[in-house]
Amino acid sequence: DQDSRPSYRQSKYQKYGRQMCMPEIGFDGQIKLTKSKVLIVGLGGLGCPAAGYLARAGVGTLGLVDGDTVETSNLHRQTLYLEEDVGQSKVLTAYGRLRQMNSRIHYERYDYRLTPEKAPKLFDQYDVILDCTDRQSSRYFISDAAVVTRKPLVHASALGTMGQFMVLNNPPSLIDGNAHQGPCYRCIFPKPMRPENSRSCAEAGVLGPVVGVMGIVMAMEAIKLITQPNSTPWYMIYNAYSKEPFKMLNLNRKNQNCVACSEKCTITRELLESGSLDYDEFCGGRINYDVL
Amino acid sequence: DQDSRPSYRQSKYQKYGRQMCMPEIGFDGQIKLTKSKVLIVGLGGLGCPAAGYLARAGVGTLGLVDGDTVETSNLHRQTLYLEEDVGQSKVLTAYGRLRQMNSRIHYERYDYRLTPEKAPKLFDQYDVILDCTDRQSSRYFISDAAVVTRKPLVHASALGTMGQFMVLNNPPSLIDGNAHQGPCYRCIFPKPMRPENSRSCAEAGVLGPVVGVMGIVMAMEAIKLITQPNSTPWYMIYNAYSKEPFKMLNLNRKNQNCVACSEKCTITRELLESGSLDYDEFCGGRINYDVL
Amino acid sequence: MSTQSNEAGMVLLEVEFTGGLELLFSNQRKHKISLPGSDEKGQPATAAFLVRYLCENLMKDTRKEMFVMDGTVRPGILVLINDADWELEGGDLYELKENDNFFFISTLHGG
Amino acid sequence: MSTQSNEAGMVLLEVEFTGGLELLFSNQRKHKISLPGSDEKGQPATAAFLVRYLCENLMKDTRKEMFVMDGTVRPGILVLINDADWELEGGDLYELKENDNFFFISTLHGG
Ligand SMILES: [Zn+2]
Ligand SMILES: [Zn+2]
Repeated sequence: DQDSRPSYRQSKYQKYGRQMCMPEIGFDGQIKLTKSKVLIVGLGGLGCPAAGYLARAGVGTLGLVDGDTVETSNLHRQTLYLEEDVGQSKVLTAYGRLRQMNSRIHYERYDYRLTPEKAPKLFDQYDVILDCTDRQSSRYFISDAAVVTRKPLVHASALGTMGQFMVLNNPPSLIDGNAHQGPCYRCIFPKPMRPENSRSCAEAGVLGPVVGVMGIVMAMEAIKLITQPNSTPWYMIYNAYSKEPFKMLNLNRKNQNCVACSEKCTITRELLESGSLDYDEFCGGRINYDVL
Repeated sequence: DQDSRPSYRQSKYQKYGRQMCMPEIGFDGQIKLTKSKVLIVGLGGLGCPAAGYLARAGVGTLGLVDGDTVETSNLHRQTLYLEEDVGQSKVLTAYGRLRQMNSRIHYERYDYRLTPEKAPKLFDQYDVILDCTDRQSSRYFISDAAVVTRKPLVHASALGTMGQFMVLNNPPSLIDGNAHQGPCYRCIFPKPMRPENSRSCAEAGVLGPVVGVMGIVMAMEAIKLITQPNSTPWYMIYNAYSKEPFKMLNLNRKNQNCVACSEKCTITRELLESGSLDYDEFCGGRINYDVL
Repeated sequence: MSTQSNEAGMVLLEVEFTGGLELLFSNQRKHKISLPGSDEKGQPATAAFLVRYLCENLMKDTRKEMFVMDGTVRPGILVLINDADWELEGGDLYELKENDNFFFISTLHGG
Repeated sequence: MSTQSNEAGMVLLEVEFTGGLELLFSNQRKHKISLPGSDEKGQPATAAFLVRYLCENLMKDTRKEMFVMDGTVRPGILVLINDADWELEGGDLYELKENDNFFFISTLHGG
């Protein structure tokens, strides 16, 4: 086995020795990382630090999805971009920067906004999905696509001085119908919030370190899912200006009537890929509120 | 006042708008940040993300202290350095990178290992100190120097899959001898750990995202101390592989007999600056461990 | 099973709002409140009764639809009773106990 | 004041080790232990008694100096009783109560 050649071990130790010498990772864990494929959807305040730490940790393939370009108002929290990058594609800029951090891993660039139609085929190619997007509609279709492709989903969000973190669909749903499957996004939020109740980062602002903490915790969780796939899902909120900034929550309930992940599910891979599910409509609170 | 000119406000809004629109920061908070001076001692796994987020948030002056050069084994966690930087000075490399993130703030470079003799004069020039070092002896003298110079100290450490965070000396000791002063490092750890009980990152390893979370929480705390100086000190441990990864602790006790910060203190600025306090001896129980 | 109330027939609770909901409640995150141990019909006070009570007595903001919809908390709000999802505790039907902590959080989508 | 023990005269505690200390205790982080409610001299069991008890009964590692020194936990170990620093609770002299959580953590210096 070429993985066990002394020279191979030695080169890994030089680069990753500080993480390989821990019992939680070890040589076997590093090999698992080297063979893993992680998809980061959204290269904003969450995706930038998540991508940086995962590239440096030595995952095998890092997939980068975003359709936006860098803006000046992104720079306070989107840590892969420099002043000189304003106006450039986020994915291409991030790719260049990440390659300087670790040139030995494989990167895949998806320089477009992900849609429900494209998501399942893309997710098929990865082991772990990170939802680093910033819209309610993408939160729903990314969860649905993770369920139909049976991938664990690391989810986080941030606004103002606050962040939320969840591990979803782990162990993945629909594998064997057993009781250990983790909830999906719809188990916890069966109905979307109406748009008038939702504030965006542009309206409410967001602090760089708040979204940064959430992004790094996502990277940590991806490493955990790769090296210890049976770890328990967990849920956290971070309230930076509170007296007890980190709070763990128990949200671990699977909805037995979930339209996405229960035995009674109505959302299928075919429906998603057909493009007939209008997530913007679903989240906009307009007509056909409960078609989904 | 030139701060209130419309053009000044507008330029700030473009760059920092996403944090200024929050009630916790606002225009006044941004001005406080612009006028603040933060010193980061140690540019390793804690100092790199802390420096990056503080530069991007627009602090006025960022002081960078480190005497080391970049090594390959640093790259998995020390996020300011790229593969091409191996062998280069950490401070100078970090400076170049941070300037690309935010060219409008002022940086001070201290390309040497900090000593107890130099610390007080250096701390005098800053509002908040971040202890991002990695040795027990520096933990003690940085705390002592923060006490004698009356500066709040943000302290964190990490090893393996675990991190610790503390806000020390806040409100600073010795200002008016009142009961509200926060504890210093010696209040909590009056006696040092013997070296045979202490493991270093080189021996025990450290995960990039673990030390990264701690570094960003330090940056967040510096922003809080600048924008809301009266916030309560807090204490946290992060255990990445635990079922409840974040745990808040109540350590808020001032030791009334503390040799550094109580009314009975014996450690003075003069003693520190004289160089007669041998912190390596204190921590190692040996003679001439290093030339402090 | 009857609601655990104190001698005066009142239940003392801690109620916390976050994720923007605090803006609807005088911009105050934590509230200590005392409410009747029985609802309008003399039944033990439930979580549903608490939600109505908060809406009528604690919420100064007139935009009730930012907090309730169709007789319960609006979509997108998680309710935690003593740090556990209220759905795990019976949801609307949960009977209030002295010193319970209710945590209302509006989910976020930013990133 | 006497130690709160159960009918059999034993106190049930949860003890947790972290920051490397778990390596001294069979590499297991959490332990449920049951120990006598009174010490060798018939006095109510204190935190000091617990530390001796852990050293003699739970710790398999022979390097006792990694955990105790001069009759108490060694420098660099924080002890938390129900999440609060034991110094706030009386330190060594704290009297054990049924279901107390003791958390031992060795401080870290890495960065
Ligand atoms: Zn579901
Ligand atoms: Zn002190």
